[in-house]
Amino acid sequence: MGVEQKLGNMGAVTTTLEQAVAWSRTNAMWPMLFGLACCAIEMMSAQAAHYDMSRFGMELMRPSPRQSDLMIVAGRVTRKMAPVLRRLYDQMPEPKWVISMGDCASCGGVFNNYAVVQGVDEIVPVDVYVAGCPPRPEALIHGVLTLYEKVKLMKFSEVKK
Amino acid sequence: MPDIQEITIDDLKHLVSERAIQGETVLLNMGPQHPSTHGVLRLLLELDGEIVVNCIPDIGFLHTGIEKNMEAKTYQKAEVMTDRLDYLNTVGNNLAYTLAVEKLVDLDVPVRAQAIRVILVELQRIASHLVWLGTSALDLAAMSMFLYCFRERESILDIFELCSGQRMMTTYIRPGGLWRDVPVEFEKAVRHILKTFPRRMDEYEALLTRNPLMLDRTYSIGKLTGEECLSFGVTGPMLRASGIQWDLRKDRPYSGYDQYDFDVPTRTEGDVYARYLVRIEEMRQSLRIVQQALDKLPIGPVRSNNFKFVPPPRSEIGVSMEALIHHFKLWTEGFNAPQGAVYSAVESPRGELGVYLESDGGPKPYRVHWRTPSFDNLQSLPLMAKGVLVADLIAIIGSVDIVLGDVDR
Amino acid sequence: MDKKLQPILEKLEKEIGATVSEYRGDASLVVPAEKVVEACQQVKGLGFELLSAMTAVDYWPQETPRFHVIYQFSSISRNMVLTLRVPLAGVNPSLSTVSHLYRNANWRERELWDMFGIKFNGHPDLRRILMPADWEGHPLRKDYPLGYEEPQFTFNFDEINLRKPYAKE
Amino acid sequence: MLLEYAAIAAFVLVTILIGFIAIGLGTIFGPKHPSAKKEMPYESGMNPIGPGTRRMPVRFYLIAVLFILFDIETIFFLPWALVFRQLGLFGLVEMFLFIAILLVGYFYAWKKGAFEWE
Repeated sequence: MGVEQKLGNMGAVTTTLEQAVAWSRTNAMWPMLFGLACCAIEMMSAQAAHYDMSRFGMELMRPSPRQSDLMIVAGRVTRKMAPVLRRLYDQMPEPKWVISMGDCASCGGVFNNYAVVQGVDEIVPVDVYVAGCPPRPEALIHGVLTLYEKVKLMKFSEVKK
Repeated sequence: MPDIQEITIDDLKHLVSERAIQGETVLLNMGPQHPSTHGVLRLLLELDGEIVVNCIPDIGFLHTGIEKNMEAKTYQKAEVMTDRLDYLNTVGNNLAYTLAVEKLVDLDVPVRAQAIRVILVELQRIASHLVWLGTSALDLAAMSMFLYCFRERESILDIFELCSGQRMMTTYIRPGGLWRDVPVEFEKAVRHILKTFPRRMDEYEALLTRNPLMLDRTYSIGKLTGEECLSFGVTGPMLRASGIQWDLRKDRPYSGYDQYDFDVPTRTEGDVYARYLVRIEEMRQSLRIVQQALDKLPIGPVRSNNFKFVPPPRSEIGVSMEALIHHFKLWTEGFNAPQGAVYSAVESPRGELGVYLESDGGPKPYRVHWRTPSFDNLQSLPLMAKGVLVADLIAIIGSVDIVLGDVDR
Repeated sequence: MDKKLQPILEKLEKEIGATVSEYRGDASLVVPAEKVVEACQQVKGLGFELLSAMTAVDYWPQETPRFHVIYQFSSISRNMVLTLRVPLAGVNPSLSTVSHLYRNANWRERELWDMFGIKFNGHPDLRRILMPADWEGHPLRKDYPLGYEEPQFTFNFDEINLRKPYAKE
Repeated sequence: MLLEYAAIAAFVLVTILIGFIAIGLGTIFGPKHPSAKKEMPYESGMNPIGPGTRRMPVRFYLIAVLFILFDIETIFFLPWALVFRQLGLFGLVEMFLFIAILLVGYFYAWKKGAFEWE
């Protein structure tokens, strides 16, 4: 972050600031509206009234990468879609995270052939992998909560320069 | 990882009009990541202000090579691939594939299994129409419809989970019948839906059908005549909304559909509003079919006892030697289908879903081609999109009801 | 085979010299490659308004008719179904287009060009439709490898981890 | 006399301050890793075709002007609504006169087809 490039490690001051920043991030992390295949339908059910991902701060699914902090890769990534996905990841503002939802995004899943990229971590750095084909909405929400744990532990000093 | 190809105007010269080349009209990508393309569809729009002069669809962003992958799997294992094709109609895909395999190996299916198949496929049709209603109403800014429709869909997915343990990718329909019989609570759960769903449908109709906002956005927009539909190979609700009554459940019945009486809703205007009315009426007809199928649900086995193709039940394996041999052979090597080619089609919520299955006598399908309805329905989009406002184009895409897994296979 | 199809098959057999065969209750005609457009015109005239499906099969080791292009027609007015099979040679297979008769043949022919490498002369816009534009090879041919990649399990995690191209930030 | 305006001045000051604080914190503390790809215009994941700055059709400008016209009309309702009670009948008639004048402009624009897109 900008502040730690300036402040560095100032003990109590930065730790409370870290907690404040982590609190603000985990309570309003907007995912990018970006569904590829079957997992997108389960992501829609997770966003809808019954499972309601908005309880965890994911109120809105922002269509454009400019206003989203989290990219949920929901579905199989094909060879033709891979450069587009990388372009969208590059166009997201800086504190950004990636959840690879479902087996097809995590490791190619059922499709081990010429058309599918075997795991989206060959294209974008992934923070949390959610298993399942498609993962139940609760599994996706569990993945989101694990991501929140990871965000909470982020220290200023070790941020990517 | 290759970068995105630079597309310049001159290699689209044969597609776009003269004005685009001089730079008068704008070439805009309604690209793979767009909230209202219902998946990773890319439309290259040639815009003159808000008017769409030309619309060039570019598909293939979800091409998973399912047909090639199915050639490397045995007949039973290949069925797992079929769920991922049209992921809103997974039980319907299983049925299409299973009917093709049964036609190829000439396998009989017990009556109870056929009735349960009809119930599940009709419930899946309602669930698929609900996702269509929810998302296309969301595109027309009716936010609450999305939440209502997905609330109903949960009750239907619970039934699939009841039978097969999986909400969407059930693989519950197997060649020769079903994976196993339905649990005891199945009838009560389906009765609950039959009781509550019609009232919910009236809520949706009250919200949308005579809503002036909806009428302004959908009435006489994206018109298609019957002949244009047929020349584009459009089937399903879009064809029936243009006045041609062609429903495979009625005209070429399969899996016992001729026992149930239901009528096929058709309209003549052929615009977005007519497709909306046809799909809403289809949901009610599906309820009628489920009602009749559930009332006359026959008692009996759910799997054919031709153990050359159907794995024998666990109880018999310990007892008889042949059952053990069949069990072992089927699960290791699969059954050898006779040489030949078969085409069998079912009525999916989007149209005629056909499977061309060819076998060379081995345990693996030699060639599986999926005739998917969205592939042809999407071809009529450029015709409907000419001279239309961009906002209307979004309503038209919603009414075509495409699923990109269906289009790209 | 249903009775209504009988006169149609005789008519096509005489005029186009197609050979009729029947399997599991469905009739299919084998038509020589140069007579495709004429056969499709005849079939369309006989009431088959809908070209349901159009696909191809690759009998790879067999070189002479290596490809079979299959047209699947269905007639809505008279409720009939008919299959047309066209054998094609293996080296640069080509066929004349029927997209002027059935407009949904446009994308289907583009798919056959993309997946099998069968050229369609007279097609308005023969580009790849499913694969990326700069893709070499035609995936659905039998001699095209499936492209299997070894999945990462616990026992071979480390070796694959070394050569797996992880994305840099 | 000046004191009455102090309230409005404070109101304007606070709103501007909030605006600057929100944006300012973002720019100061936010991490900045600009890259060529991030600067490119976002066109749903693809490369934009043709030059960025294109000739905009004049109809957009027409719609913008009409919007501003009627938007400001609604802004004038706000202060009127506050003192609506004290003004009594005079205020009511005055406001309806104001609306009537603008309605004339509205029907003129409608007649001339400014709302149709062609």
